[in-house]
Amino acid sequence: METELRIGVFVCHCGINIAGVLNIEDLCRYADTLPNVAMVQANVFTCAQKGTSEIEKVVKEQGLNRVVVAACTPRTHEPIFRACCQEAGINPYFFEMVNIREHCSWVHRHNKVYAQAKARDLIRMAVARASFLEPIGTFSSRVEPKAMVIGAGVAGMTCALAIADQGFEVILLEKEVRMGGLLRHLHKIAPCDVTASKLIGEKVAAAEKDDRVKCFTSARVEEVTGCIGNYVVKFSSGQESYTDKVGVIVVATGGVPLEPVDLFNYDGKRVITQSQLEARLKKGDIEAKSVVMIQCVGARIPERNYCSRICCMVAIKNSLHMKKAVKDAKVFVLFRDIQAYGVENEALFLKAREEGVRFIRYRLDNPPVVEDGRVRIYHPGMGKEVSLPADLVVLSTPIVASSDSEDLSKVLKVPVDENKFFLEAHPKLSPLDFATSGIYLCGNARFPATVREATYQALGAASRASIILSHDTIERVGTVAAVEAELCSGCFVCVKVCPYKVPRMNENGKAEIEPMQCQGCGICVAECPAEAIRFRYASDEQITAACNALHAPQEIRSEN
Amino acid sequence: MSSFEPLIAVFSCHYCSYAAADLAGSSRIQYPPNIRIIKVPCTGRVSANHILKALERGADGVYVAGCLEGTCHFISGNYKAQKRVQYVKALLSEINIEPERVEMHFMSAAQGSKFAAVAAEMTDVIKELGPSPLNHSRY
Amino acid sequence: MSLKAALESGKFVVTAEVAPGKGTDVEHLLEDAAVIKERVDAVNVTDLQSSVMRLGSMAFSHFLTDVGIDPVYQVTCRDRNCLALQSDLLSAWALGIKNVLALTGDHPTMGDHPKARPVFELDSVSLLDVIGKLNSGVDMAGNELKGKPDFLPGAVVNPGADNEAALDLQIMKMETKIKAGAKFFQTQGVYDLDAFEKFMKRVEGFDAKILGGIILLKSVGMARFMNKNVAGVFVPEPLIQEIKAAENKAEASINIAVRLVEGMKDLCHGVHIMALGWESKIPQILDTAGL
Amino acid sequence: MEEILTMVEEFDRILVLGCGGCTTVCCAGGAREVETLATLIRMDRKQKGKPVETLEAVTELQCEPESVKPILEKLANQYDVVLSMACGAGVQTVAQLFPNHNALPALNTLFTGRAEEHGVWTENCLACGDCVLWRTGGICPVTRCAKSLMNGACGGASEGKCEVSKDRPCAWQEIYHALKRLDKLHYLKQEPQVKDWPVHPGKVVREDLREGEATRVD
Amino acid sequence: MGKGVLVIGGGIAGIQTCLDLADQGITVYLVECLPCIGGKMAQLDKTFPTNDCSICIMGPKLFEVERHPKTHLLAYSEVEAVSGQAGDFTVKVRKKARYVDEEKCTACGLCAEKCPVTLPDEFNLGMSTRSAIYKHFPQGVPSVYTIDKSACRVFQGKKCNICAKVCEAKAVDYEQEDTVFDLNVGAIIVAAGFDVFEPSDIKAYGYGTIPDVITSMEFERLINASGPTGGHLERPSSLNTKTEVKQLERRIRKAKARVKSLEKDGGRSSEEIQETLERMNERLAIIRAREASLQEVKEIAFVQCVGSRDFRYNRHCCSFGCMHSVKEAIVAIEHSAELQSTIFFTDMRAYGKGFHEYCMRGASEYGIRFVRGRVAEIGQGDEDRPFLWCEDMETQEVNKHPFDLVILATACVPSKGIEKLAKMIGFELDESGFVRTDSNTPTSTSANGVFVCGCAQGPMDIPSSVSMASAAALMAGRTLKALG
Repeated sequence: METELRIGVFVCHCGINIAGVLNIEDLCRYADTLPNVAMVQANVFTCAQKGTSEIEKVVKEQGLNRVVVAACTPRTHEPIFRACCQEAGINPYFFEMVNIREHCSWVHRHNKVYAQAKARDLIRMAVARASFLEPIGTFSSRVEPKAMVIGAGVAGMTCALAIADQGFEVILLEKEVRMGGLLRHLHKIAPCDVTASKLIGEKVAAAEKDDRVKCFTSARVEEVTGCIGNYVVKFSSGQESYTDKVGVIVVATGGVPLEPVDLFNYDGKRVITQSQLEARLKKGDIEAKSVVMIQCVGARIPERNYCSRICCMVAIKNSLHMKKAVKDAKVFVLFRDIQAYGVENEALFLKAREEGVRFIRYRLDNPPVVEDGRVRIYHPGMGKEVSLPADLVVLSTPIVASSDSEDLSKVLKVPVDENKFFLEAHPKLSPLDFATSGIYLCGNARFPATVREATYQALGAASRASIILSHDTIERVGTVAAVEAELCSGCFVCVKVCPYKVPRMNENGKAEIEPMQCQGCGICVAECPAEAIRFRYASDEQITAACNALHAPQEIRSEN
Repeated sequence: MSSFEPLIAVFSCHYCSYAAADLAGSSRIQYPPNIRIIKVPCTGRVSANHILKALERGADGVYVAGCLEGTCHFISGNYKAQKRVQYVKALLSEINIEPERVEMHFMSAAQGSKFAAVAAEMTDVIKELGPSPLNHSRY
Repeated sequence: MSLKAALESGKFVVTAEVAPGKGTDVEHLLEDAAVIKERVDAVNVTDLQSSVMRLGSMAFSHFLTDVGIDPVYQVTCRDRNCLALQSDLLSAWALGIKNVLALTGDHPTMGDHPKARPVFELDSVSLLDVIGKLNSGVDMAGNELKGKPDFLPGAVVNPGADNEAALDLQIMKMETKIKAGAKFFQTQGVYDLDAFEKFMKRVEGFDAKILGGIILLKSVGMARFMNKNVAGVFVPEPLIQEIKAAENKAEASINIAVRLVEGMKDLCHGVHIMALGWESKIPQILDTAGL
Repeated sequence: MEEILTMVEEFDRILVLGCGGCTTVCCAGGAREVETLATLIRMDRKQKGKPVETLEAVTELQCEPESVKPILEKLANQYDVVLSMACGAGVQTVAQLFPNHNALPALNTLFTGRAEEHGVWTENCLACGDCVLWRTGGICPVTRCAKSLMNGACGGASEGKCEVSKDRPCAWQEIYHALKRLDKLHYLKQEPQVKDWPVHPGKVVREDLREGEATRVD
Repeated sequence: MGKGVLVIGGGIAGIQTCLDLADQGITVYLVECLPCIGGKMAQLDKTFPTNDCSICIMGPKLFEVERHPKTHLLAYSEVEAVSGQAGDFTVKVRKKARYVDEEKCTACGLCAEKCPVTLPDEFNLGMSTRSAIYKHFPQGVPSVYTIDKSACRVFQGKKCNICAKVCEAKAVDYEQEDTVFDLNVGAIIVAAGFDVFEPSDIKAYGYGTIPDVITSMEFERLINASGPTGGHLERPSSLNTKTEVKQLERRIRKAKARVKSLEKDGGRSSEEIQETLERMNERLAIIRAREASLQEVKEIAFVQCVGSRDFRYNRHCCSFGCMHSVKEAIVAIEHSAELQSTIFFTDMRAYGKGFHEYCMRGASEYGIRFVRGRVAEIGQGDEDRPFLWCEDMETQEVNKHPFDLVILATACVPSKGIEKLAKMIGFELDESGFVRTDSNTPTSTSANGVFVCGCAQGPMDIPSSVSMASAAALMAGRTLKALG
């Protein structure tokens, strides 16, 4: 028989965040009546050092073996309290959190009576669940000190070189025949007028020279299995197929400028895109005396509802180059909002205006009309429509996700957003990580970025990747599913339902789940017809206990 | 029956709907106090039995709140949950319990207002249906 | 002239078909049959067509013999095990029925008793084999009969199979059926003469007479219904449009049938007209087609 | 479900007995389903104001007396009726071992099949005792042809699907393709086949496996 | 790797760079001049475009910095001198005396409760008060109290010692002194952040004279649940009135008590006090009436480009002002559905991932009005409502709009200390005063071994700061490997 359950319940005032609505004293009194509860305490700020050290102290003094904290959201505070349990000498998973702030006091402010009842219920459910908590340990596995970077544009190459520079081997894959990405076709890079081909040429040379970087062109990722520290990657380059092991993967697959088919009379000759303009500028093959640039072509519209971030600056940069290339050239930029954010960009925008580039604003509901040799536009300053001469019309189109991003997202099992750009773990605080640990992203694959931004994102992703590579082993917490062989009937259901294809049948006809690969979703657990899969983190017993405690029992029944 | 305040169990996934509930909280969006969240790592963890047990143990309604379609942190857990909800609905009609008492909802972590709206909607639906036939004694 | 004699004579044979109804009323059916009595060589009697429970094929076949029509007694394997089948065949012979069309039969799920237990102990091929055995004076188990029948066994084939595999299967099965004793074949409804011609080329030299099947298209709705619900029948869209466009639907329908009959004259040994209640139109069709 | 509820109507203590064998594999009758059924029964009865006690257990193989006996003996006197979530064989094992208890079937045993994909099973064998798979490209016409035809396709298939259901491929067309792949199409140009429908033996005895003295063969 | 890295600045950039380095196994010293780390992000209520609660998502990172075995958190400290070169810098750090023992303090807050001194609370931008012994903000890390020497009675030679008396942990130590020590590091990362432009420089906007004209940062605190109003959106003028009522009531109570005691002691009343009392009562009546007629905030104006994209102040764009205002407009409406937000902008710079969509949602779901136009002047109108003059650039019309609250989206300017740091360490600044880098090596300063990330390099949003912070960590780690 296990030792007697001794649950400690800690109720947080959270200043007035909770205490302003809920009667904390009542909650404490109530919690005290629940089965297995050994002691109850209230704190003003449980998460503050005082609160946590108090928990540690009380757990030790009172010999508690389960801790329930009724406070705010576990999404931010659970780690703190788990650590606190560990400090106090009990398993960090002998901890359960009740959210009586976000889910109660803050959302039922005007309904104190019911809020109080709800808080009681929530605490009762948590205490019930706490009785079934199980200890969870950690385990570790070796890290393959090698990275795979997918995409050899400026972001991918910068990232690969940076990882190699840390002393790790890098597999660099490029789907095109040549490395270099979008920059190969560009002219100069703002604001310092760096020649794009020179910049990218140096990187290509460096990558090819570096023994630690193995470059593969015409490459495709075929299959990725395994998990952080130990990904097994199958890829092809031309006709050859390869299989290798890497510890981390960086997605730097870039994007492509939208081809403005059927927009503004685009014909690739007199009506061209900014990239086509750059190609002409690069060749010195340009004579147009009067150029009209149209911004937001195919962007910031209902079907493609995002701003592509960099096109305004591309247009401004190119308008300056036009001014340089053709004497007395007239350049008009028709825009909706100029995205010259920050210091450098705004300065360049000012410079363009000083040099006589004319900026005319248009509204989405009244767009410019491209006619033969002219562009008609409503001029808000003049309050009437004007017709601008246009030897050349240049359309600024957004960067869109590369066509294969969805396929790759499936191979890597990482998400893309509604615009098919790869979706980071958290838009604010984990911009370069995927939710799947061990996979990172940078550059246009994430969202359109300038060379500067792509570069620091690439270095940042290299940093994130190096964190894993710099350790011989990684530790993981055992919040994973495990098969109880004696109950397994070998039905293959888990094998089939796992979205990550982790479970396998072993030679005894029993399912097996590799804990390092298990992502801990619990899908197989819920599906196993024999209920043979244990999931200590959210076991059937725990969930059922919470269900059972939805209602206050007529009489408090002691479990033991 | 106007005083009937239903008890509704919500299975919320850690990544989206629980976060949405948190957001509803931090945005102070007020909603009826009838729901009780049971957190799971993914709605794919919720089995038909969990839903049934919640009903058996006194919930007047149950809903599973998973990530938006196509954005499940675990790829397909929300769809699995949706299927199980369908299955439970079918089982319930066999024992003459309104299948509308059980529902599947999808929402993102950023949809605090949707979380609140769904909570309100479910509360209305269950109020309309009245207490669960299993709970007559309570009211 | 009996069907057997007609077939042997080498003339272009015409058969028609009647379906007994649900219930015991047989009078009006006999009236229908009487209309065509002089124009056809035999009349098939369907055996619970489309798995819908009806009056039996044997009884009605017997009535036809009474009015001087040579019946083709259709027998399916759906509802009877081998004991019942053999017994029924003997009974039929005793009642004066001389032609048997051996069919597997539609599945009960397609009819009005979808939960009826299907038997299918024998299939069309093994049924033909059994008929051969009975004709030779023994039953399936090898027991000798006292008095034996001398049936003219026939079978069906679907030349309109919609893919190569299905058609191959049909032709191979047709060969097996001939091996099992089938002397004549009535085909499923044909609408595409080109396809039918190709089919006939493939079965050239088969030792059996082939009667092309013609189902009268009574309406656009019926054509669409058959395309959707009747196994093995496909009405091409131009024919449907033809009827749709016509002012007199019945006339259009007859015209189509006439064209089919005329087309078949040079391709096969006869036609089998499934009028589905429009028996009265058969003489007109035959007249127009010059038969 | 209604049927089950009627079956157990008059009982107040029900043992829902699952089977860890084949039924679990088919996602019926495993621990999970046992729990579901027990819960549903409780809910139904609670609703009707006639609460019921349920016990849940799973035998390893319910058709195997050795597996059933200890479990039922242990639970003896705690239940009035056994609701067996096993195949017919399992139900009958229980009924035979404990003739004084009611043993009720909770499942309708449909067929012996194999898993096509998760959640989809196909009937593949009727245990007909006269296997023809050798000449049908490994595709069983007995179970997979709606009419169990032995001599090739009927004329009812359209677009390769059975006349009975559009979800069901025409078995004979599949056989055709299989034989074509194997270059054995000539198997189809066969003599007419009459299927031998054997009398179900009811019992199969293999003396070599049987316990006890060997019968002397002189 | 013997030597560590010095990170200057404990905002989100500094925190991220610190954690990346520490996770790579490198020793990091994080120096923050304020009593707690968190920086500007900690002051924000929400973050765009997900409306995540700022401190909620940041909180765990604060703790991680404190708990990580490889980090040395030096809050309430300043860098005084730097010498040496890449791979071998000697940094002199002054750890300011808190007069509270960090080890002993349990942050129970009793000292602050009993402290008799009140002064404006910097974290809430002066909209609430704190005591002389205080914690920078409730969730602050390290979670300890600090005595503000300039305000504490003890340090002014007055009688007090209350905090020391009430502290059960015996953590208060008036004798504590600054400690100055040297750190030997291989690389330095400057993450000194930015300052908010002081809008009182723009006289036409009336900031500082019109109470209901505030900065966007002030608005963050005003709607924050742990802010001065507990998250209830109130106009500062209303707040002032309410505070005044409370103060007057307190004074009247005191005066009455004094009158009573005089009557009791001497059997006479002081006419002088009676007179004052009457005056106070009259005043109370007036402001009580005003308090009774106070209106909830119904209409808010957001004024963009305050001090940015403006030749008189800063030419550069603040990068996040547009989104910041859209977010505040949305959050405001989420607080009160009847509220109308209007944004007066130059260009709507919604160029980040999900930003444009966010603006569209703001317009369609929250009914935010977007008016393209630069605000010329803000004045105090009737009924104590500020008004603003603006030319709508779409219609060319000049209009006067009254509002309940006007929020200035203030420019992002270089932090005050950056110039001093630049001189001390030897890196260059650009024309705008941010740290100069080039786009090929966006985190490298002109000084070898010195890197930069976040808004010290130029205005940028949080994801950019975080990305750049990781990049700077990599570069610093690389320097250590090569030279350290």
